[in-house]
Amino acid sequence: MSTLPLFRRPKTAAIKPEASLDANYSSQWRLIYLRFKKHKLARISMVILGALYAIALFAQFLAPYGLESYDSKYVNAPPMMLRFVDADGKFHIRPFVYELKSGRDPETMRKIFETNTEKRYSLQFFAKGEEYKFLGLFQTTTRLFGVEQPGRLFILGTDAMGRDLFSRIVLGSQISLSIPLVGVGISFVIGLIIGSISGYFGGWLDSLIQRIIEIIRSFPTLPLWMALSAAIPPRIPIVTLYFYIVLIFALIGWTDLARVVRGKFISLKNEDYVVAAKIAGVGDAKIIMKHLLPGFISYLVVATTLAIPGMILAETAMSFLGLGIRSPATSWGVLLQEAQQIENIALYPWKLFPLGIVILTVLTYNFLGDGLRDAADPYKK
Amino acid sequence: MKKSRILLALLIVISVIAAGCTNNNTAKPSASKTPAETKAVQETPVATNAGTGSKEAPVLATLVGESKLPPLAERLPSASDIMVEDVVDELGQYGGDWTMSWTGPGDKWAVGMPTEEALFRFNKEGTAIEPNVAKSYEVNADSTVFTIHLREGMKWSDGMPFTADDVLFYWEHMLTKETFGKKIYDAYYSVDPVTGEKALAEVKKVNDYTFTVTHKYPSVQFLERVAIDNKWFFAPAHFQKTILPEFVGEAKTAEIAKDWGFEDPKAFLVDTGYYFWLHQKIPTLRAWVATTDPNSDQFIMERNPYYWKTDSEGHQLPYMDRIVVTKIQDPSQGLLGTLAGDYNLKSFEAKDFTVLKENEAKGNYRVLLWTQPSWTSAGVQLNQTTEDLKLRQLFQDIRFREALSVGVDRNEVTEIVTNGLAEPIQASVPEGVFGYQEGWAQQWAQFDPDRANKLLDEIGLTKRDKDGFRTFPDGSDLTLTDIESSTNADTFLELLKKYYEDLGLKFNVKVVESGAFNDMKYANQVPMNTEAISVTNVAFRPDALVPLRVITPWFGQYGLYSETGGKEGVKPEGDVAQILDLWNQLKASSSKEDISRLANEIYKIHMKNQWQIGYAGPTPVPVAVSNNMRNVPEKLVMADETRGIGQAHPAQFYLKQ
Amino acid sequence: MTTQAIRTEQPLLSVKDLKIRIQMDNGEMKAVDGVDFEIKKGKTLGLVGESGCGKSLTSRALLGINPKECETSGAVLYRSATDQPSEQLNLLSLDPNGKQIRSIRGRKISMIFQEPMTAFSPMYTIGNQIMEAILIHRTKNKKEAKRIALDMLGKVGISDQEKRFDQYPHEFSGGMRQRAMISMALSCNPELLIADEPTTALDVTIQAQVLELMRSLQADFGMAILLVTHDLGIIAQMCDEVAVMYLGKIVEQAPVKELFYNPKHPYTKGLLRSMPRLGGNKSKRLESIEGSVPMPINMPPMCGFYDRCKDRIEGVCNVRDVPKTQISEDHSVRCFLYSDPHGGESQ
Amino acid sequence: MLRYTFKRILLAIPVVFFISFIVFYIIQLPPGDYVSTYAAQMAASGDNMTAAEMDQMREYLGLNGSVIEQYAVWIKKIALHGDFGFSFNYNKPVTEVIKQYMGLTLVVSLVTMVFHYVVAIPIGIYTAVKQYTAGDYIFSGISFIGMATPNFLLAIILMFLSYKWFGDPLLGLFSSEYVNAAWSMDKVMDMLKHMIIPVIVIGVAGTADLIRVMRGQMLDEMNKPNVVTARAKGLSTMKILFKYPTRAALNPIVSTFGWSLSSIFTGSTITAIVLNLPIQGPVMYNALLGQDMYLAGTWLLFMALLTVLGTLISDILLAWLDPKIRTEFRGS
Repeated sequence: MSTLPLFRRPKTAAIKPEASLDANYSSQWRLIYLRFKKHKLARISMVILGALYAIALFAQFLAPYGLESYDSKYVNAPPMMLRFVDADGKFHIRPFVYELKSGRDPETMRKIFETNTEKRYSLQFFAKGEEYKFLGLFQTTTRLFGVEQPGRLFILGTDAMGRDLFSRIVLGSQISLSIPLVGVGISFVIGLIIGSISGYFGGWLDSLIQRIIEIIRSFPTLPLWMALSAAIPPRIPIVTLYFYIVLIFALIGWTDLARVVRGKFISLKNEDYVVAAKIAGVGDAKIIMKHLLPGFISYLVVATTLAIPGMILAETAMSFLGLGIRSPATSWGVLLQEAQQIENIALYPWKLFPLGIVILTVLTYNFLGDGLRDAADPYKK
Repeated sequence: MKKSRILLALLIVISVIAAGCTNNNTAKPSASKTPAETKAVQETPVATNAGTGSKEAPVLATLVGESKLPPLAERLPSASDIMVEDVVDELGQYGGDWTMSWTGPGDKWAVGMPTEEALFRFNKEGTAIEPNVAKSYEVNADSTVFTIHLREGMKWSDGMPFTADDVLFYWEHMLTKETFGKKIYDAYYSVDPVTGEKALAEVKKVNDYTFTVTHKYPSVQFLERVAIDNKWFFAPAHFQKTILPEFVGEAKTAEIAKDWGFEDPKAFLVDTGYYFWLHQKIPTLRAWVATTDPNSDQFIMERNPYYWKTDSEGHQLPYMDRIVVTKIQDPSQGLLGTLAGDYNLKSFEAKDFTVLKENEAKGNYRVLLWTQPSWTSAGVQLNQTTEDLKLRQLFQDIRFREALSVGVDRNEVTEIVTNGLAEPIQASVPEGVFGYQEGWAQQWAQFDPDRANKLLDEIGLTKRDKDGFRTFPDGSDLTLTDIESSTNADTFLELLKKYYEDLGLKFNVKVVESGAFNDMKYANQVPMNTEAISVTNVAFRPDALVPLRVITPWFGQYGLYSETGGKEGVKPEGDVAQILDLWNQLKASSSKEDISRLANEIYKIHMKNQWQIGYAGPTPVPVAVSNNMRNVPEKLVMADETRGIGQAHPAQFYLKQ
Repeated sequence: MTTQAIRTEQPLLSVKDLKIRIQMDNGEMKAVDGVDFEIKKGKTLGLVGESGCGKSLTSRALLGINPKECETSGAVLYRSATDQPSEQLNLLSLDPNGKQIRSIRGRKISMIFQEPMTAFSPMYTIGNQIMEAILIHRTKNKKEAKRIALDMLGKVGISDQEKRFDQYPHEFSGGMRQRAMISMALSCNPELLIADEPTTALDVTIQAQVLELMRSLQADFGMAILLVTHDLGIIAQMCDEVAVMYLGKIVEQAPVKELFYNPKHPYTKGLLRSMPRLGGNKSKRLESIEGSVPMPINMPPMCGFYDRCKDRIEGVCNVRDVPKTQISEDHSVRCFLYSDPHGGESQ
Repeated sequence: MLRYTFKRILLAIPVVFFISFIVFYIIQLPPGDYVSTYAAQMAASGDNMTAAEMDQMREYLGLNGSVIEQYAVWIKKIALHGDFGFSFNYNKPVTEVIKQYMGLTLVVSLVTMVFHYVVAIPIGIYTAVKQYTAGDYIFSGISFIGMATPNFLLAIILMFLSYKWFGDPLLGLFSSEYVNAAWSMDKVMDMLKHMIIPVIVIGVAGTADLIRVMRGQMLDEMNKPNVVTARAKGLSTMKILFKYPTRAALNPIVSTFGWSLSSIFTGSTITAIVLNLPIQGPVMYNALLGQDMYLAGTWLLFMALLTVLGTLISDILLAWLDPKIRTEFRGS
């Protein structure tokens, strides 16, 4: 409701001499930081998100298997237990898994797995696995953990091709966590620029931009996705496809931000200090950059943060409709799309694990956004 | 005002909650069975036992009692002409619904095939035809004159008599005038064995129950081909006369079309002339007749009171009262519905087998495994006429096909793709189906990557690009692109990609919408596709094996060449030309033995060339049948030519009470 | 107006040892720390102090309308002057949301606020908001309530009441709004009106009008007023008695003339010196009190004014709580300058 | 007020027209047209069409012109005869197809929406009043998890659980025996039963957002001086809560109502596909997929109109709910 939540310092601060609290003199961002620190849930969320992004960054190192690693012997294998105590009750310092033997139920053709307690494979750290490029820099075969060869470790079970679900979740995070970030980033920039122009200059330009925004917003997202996906040229590498998807999200997403920015501009541009700057002959660009933007940039950061979870969910929805990324490239949307088949829910429920991660990510982003918003609101106690 | 609104809102919430509660309580004991049970109560007293009780369904008996329907004897054909349908297990009881699902009126054949009544139908083995709507037939020695007898006293579902006039009307005023969007079927042409010239047959009425079809040249396979191409060689003349422009004028037809909800009179005539079983107003000879708008959420067909078949004890068929078809939007809903016992007979894909089997007891159904004449459940066809000439040359090289075949481990494919339900064999005619060849299943079926690489090197694909993929000898990019219209084969293609790329062959998959796929097929833009050949006998239906039209991916533009008489497309050469030659001989031959021999030759050429490469044998078709549904055969070959479930004669299915 | 009369009369309201504590992240804030005063029937008590001294909290505590976070102790004893027989109630002991206290709020004791714009809801008409109190306390009949409200609007000098009645707060000018606020507060003939900085947000001319209005209405209605303000000028105009608050404590309390002519507490003196006077020496700069009010969080026992006091006694003022010293019968002060610094009444 | 509304409507007309063209263009963007879809469908059931047959069909369906020509024909018919064309898939005029699904769509949307508001607003108020209590955490937690779960998966899981526990996955909107039955109390109850999952899935997703907005607004409003004034007047806590903060907090929420206008008429598409609900969303999705372009086009045009109208309604509602703007209009 209030027009200018952040920029205006409390009146009393101006007449208070040095003796008063330091906080009054801290920068806007420091204030936000101080308030944010008090928001416990947001802080925990930030830590979790940080961890998730770290996992995404080091995914190849953390995942015991690569994206294309599969094994027809271990199709639809359930999650395996890391054990410390063996069948004879003996304790082992190093956790281990038993050898997994597979067969088929002759009646239902279901894959059945039995553990062979004769054969143990110990967990190894910095185990040798398939070769990959560490952070895109150098080739290596060292992965954080694995079990002794030829043992297999499927912490969260396997999928229909016998691929390790845990590895796929970890590797899928690279796409799923970055798409929304990049997408929101692009819409942020577009929204900011167009919204600023629209709000600051007003007039016919504003009308035009508003109409355009109205037009874009009038489209139900579904046909827009479909049409844009259809417009993606055939035979493109996964990176390019990824880029297209990001673009689609950004093209749909920027309008919201542009509206917010415009609204803020309109309410701010008649403030005394802006008028004063104008009268003093300050250029438009400088007024926008120096006087207007700082007034609500934090608000935009919050709006942006809160837009991310929507994009994560949108990515899964796109995969559901078969419009997004396709296996063997992996995103959480791809994993959920596989999980949603009735036979998987009925027979192989562990394939729903990725859902947990999606929920966790969406929730933490929401809490983070909430925390930021509370922190950015100076009227909050 | 305000208060009342809040009150209303509150009421709705409470009712929703209340509904939730009551539902949960009542649902526990037997939610899914309720409809069946109420039916049971209603029907039991009049349920028939063999030899005793009424010869007609209680519903109809009631109507007869109320004089709304003539008695049974008047509705059936004359006693000697009644068709007696053999039951699979036992004589049945009347009553109940056959519940199934479809994706809507676009899924016309989901109800079309099981209810179909052809003039001649295939026997249980699918090897020869037998009379169905027709009572009997005679053929002259050189197979040029076919005399066909109809059943006296047989009636359309509205009680009007069915006679030779209906056949002739169809022939004269519909088929030859092409009113319903189909060209005159190939079956009606005979071929001059010398010149290859085609001549249209003549159809003549002999009397009310007899007509003849006369060919200029011998047409040995005429009845089999009619049984596939033009199953119903008749139409209700008394009805068609009221809508065809020839009789009522263009304007009137257009008006009627509007009335029926059709904007376009042509579309109207297609629907009424070809997809007639979907329309309640059109009389049919089928066991069940449409009673609702096919666009509604539930399409219902009810028993035809004039149906002309009985069981051996003279009980008029069908046993079941109705077919109730629920519209679904996703195949998983059909599966879930079956698991919950909502549908009592439905076929599935092989991948659903395990979940169906595990829930047999809970869903109170049994899973039957029917077979299909498919050559493979996981294979690819290489377009022999693909646009890119270098690629075309490669595809035509038999060594390349062998390399692709031996370069893939079939054991892994069957494990992952077919859930262990298929054999790790080559694409080939399955045993028991016409055209089976000894040893074909094992041809190039052994996993041998060394040989594959050797073959590829031999062809000259020795150069590699910077990513290690083979290039053409001139160094240009070599990419195999598979075009798909659905994501069904995703897992298989992922696996294939891995194996092909291990051989150094770059492989891409592109999924397009089915309409676009169709367009691409015509534009010769489909180099590879996973479509599987599935044919009962090439002599009956040549489409997949003989390049006559643009249909099957492997022969690509050869088909267009035949279709346009050589104006467009690619001229067939070598073995493909030989296939066409054999086919022409087959068409003109005058004995069944010749036909068999020639057909077999065609299969042999296919075996030699292996244009379709298969990595797993065919999978069975799981069919979930509710436990109270009886007379469903344990074994059946599901083929389009023999009308799928229709082949099991659904009129004699019954629900045990 | 003799002191004799005042003494013999029962006070309308007496506040005893009122304490308000607020838990903050960095400790406990003693926002109001042991305040005592009495308000007599028909009289005006001024509560004066800088912003943040706890005067607003004190005034709201009387009605129990402070936010939940304020832990309040002490006693607010109220005895109605009109109810017969009247019994004494401790308002603090009542359930702050209960029926009993609500029947007092707006009816016996009502309140007006500093910002008449935000004190009215922008969503409803002025008439609607005035009638609300009347409908609770005086009549259930809407017509009757409207008549009373219109009458009240007239009394506070709003012309064209019928039209004004249906207008929204934003259609009123600041002064008008405050008049409307007063009419709302007085619509149920309260015995005590708490006016929390009633004129701070107004122009000087309007200020005078509003104060004049309050005075005349006080005469008409015979109510007592607790006037909370930071403006000594207003105190001088309006009050019979004054309490000076500093950092949650009343540091000096006296009849208005006594306070102005004989201030005792260094803070009171400072305040008076910082007040512009007509006919004062123009060349002389107005004095101000140096420093600012500290936050009363985790305060050790000491005089809150210690840091700013010119007359502070090192080792005395900053080590102990200051006891109240009775200078005369109706003049008290909290300052070591007037008490025996080494003993006496402080505990 | 009238003039303002009128001006806005005038401005909206070119926008809607422009949108209609874009819509038409977008529908045709994916390769192929209705005829190829139809031919593919036929091919799948063993009926192969020849290229000539396909061309013929294109001709009589009027699909052989350029996009602009087709658009011109279409829009001319709409403008002159109110004829929106016909649906190839349904063999029915477009308007009839839309009519067929409108009733149930509205029922589903409105019940969901009522649920949405009836649940979210009280919870929003509750969690604001009882900030940081167990109740606050429980309600917020549930709604957050609902929001964080992709709709389609939530629907499938609930469906499966319903099957697992009660033996009935509650597919569709009615049990088989009621689909074609006349309306009766039993049918209504059956429908309500089948609406539990959609209401939870669709409702819960938006509810979390709404709860959050409501809670935030309430917290703001509860700290306003007018609440203190009201207390000082002697009003009861409940009365204050509803008359002042709630009323003010509802303003922005009510005004966003216009935004949801278009979704009321579509229903949630993906959820409806998963749950087999006979409502507009899936019908339109299929129309888009199958390039049933007049149906899809009309529908999208309708959506665009509703969105523009919804924006207008939102703006008017906002103005109307804010006495400040309202009185300005009254004055002028």
